[in-house]
Amino acid sequence: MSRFLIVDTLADISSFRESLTRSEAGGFCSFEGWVRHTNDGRSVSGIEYVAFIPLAMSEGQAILDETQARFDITTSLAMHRTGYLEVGDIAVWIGVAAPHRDAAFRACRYVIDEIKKRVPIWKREHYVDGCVEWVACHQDAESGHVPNRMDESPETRV
Amino acid sequence: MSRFLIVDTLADISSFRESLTRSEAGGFCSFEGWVRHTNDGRSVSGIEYVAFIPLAMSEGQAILDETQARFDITTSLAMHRTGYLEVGDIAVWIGVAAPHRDAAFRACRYVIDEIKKRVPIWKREHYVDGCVEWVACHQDAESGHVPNRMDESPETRV
Amino acid sequence: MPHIELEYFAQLGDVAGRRAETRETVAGTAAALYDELRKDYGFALPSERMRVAVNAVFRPWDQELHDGDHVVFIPPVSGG
Amino acid sequence: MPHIELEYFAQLGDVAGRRAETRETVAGTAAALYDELRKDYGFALPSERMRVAVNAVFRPWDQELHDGDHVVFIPPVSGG
Repeated sequence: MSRFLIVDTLADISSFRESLTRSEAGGFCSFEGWVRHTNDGRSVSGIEYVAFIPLAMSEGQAILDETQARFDITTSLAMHRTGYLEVGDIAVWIGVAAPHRDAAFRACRYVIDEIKKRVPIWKREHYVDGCVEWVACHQDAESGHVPNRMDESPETRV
Repeated sequence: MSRFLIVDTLADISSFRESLTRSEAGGFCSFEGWVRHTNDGRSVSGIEYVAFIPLAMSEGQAILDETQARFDITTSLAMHRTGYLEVGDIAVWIGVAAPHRDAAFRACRYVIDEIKKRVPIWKREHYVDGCVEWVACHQDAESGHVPNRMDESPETRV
Repeated sequence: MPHIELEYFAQLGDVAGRRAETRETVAGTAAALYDELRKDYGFALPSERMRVAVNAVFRPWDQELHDGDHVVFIPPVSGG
Repeated sequence: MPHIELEYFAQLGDVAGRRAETRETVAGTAAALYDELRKDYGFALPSERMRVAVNAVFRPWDQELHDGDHVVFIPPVSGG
């Protein structure tokens, strides 16, 4: 069963967490990405996430498999939302259970970092002023060059 | 209000998490310490936690205040259980909300590391074979010397 | 000529004005096909900033294309 | 002689055979009081491995003690 889930409705994170409980695990680290109310000083009303679903699922699962091989963890699960999310909604959830806390923290961090680098999901921010923009690349269509901010992805914000 | 809680009954972690939601936070990291079923190969039936409560509360709150000053975070909360816990029960819960994920992860890690170093709480493991032992120091009473394992606290296990 | 199934995500969809198309093309590789699309639609992103997936698997730019292949050009991702 | 309120946690309570006591003592500092207790109860832990709290605040070992002070010697903690 895939442990990387792409979900288009409000996610029940209690059940995700519950599914990771193991009697051999002593530490559990989770990370959530929430929709913030501002980006670069502009008021955000919501964010729309679009995924290339088959590749996002296989790449997400590959990340979790790498994580299992690389860190001394018991189990892990990740969920990414698609669709329109409002401020405060959960865009991404990651949970890692491990015998010891160091592996739990480092593995959880690895999963979110890799998701942001590799999983084909894109977000479009809806601003209170009515503008709608693809986050990482909206400057390109206008200027024809690749801005630094794409490299650093400050807009991904978490 | 204190954001470091000492609780002697099963904790409602959903409400802890809920209390940390902020529209300016984009990342949320939480850590849970769970009672494991083994320690050094011996089967554990449960763990009893005892706290010197007034000092544990003030030291715990001091850790959270330091964390707020040291990292760019929005808010944090921590809970530690006392009393008898069974395998799988949550001994400690920490949640940190921050604008960006790096601070959320690092602050959450700082809080659990400092709790383990400084907060006057002790645990006594109950083994399936009927033995009951204070975790960090049970060798001292027998041998009169301070074993290395007390420095490294491998028994704290997460 | 081979027929290629294309899907467009994020700003590529906006610029192309469509989410998907079936295209007849003589482009023999993913790289050649992307060059063709840049000319047709004016995509700003150079291939160095992109990745390409053929039949939902990441592939190198010199991947040969065959009739019926499903191709997605992947602009920088922004999930999480 | 001053009366000191003592509470014992973890292995100290087991070794002393009690959780608390009120003790008349001539010990003028926390360090002197701990030495006295080690002699009486045989506590194994040297003060270098311990901390001391007076009236529920961490204090240095040379902290002077006064009548009615509440003193807790803190063995290595194991919470979390």
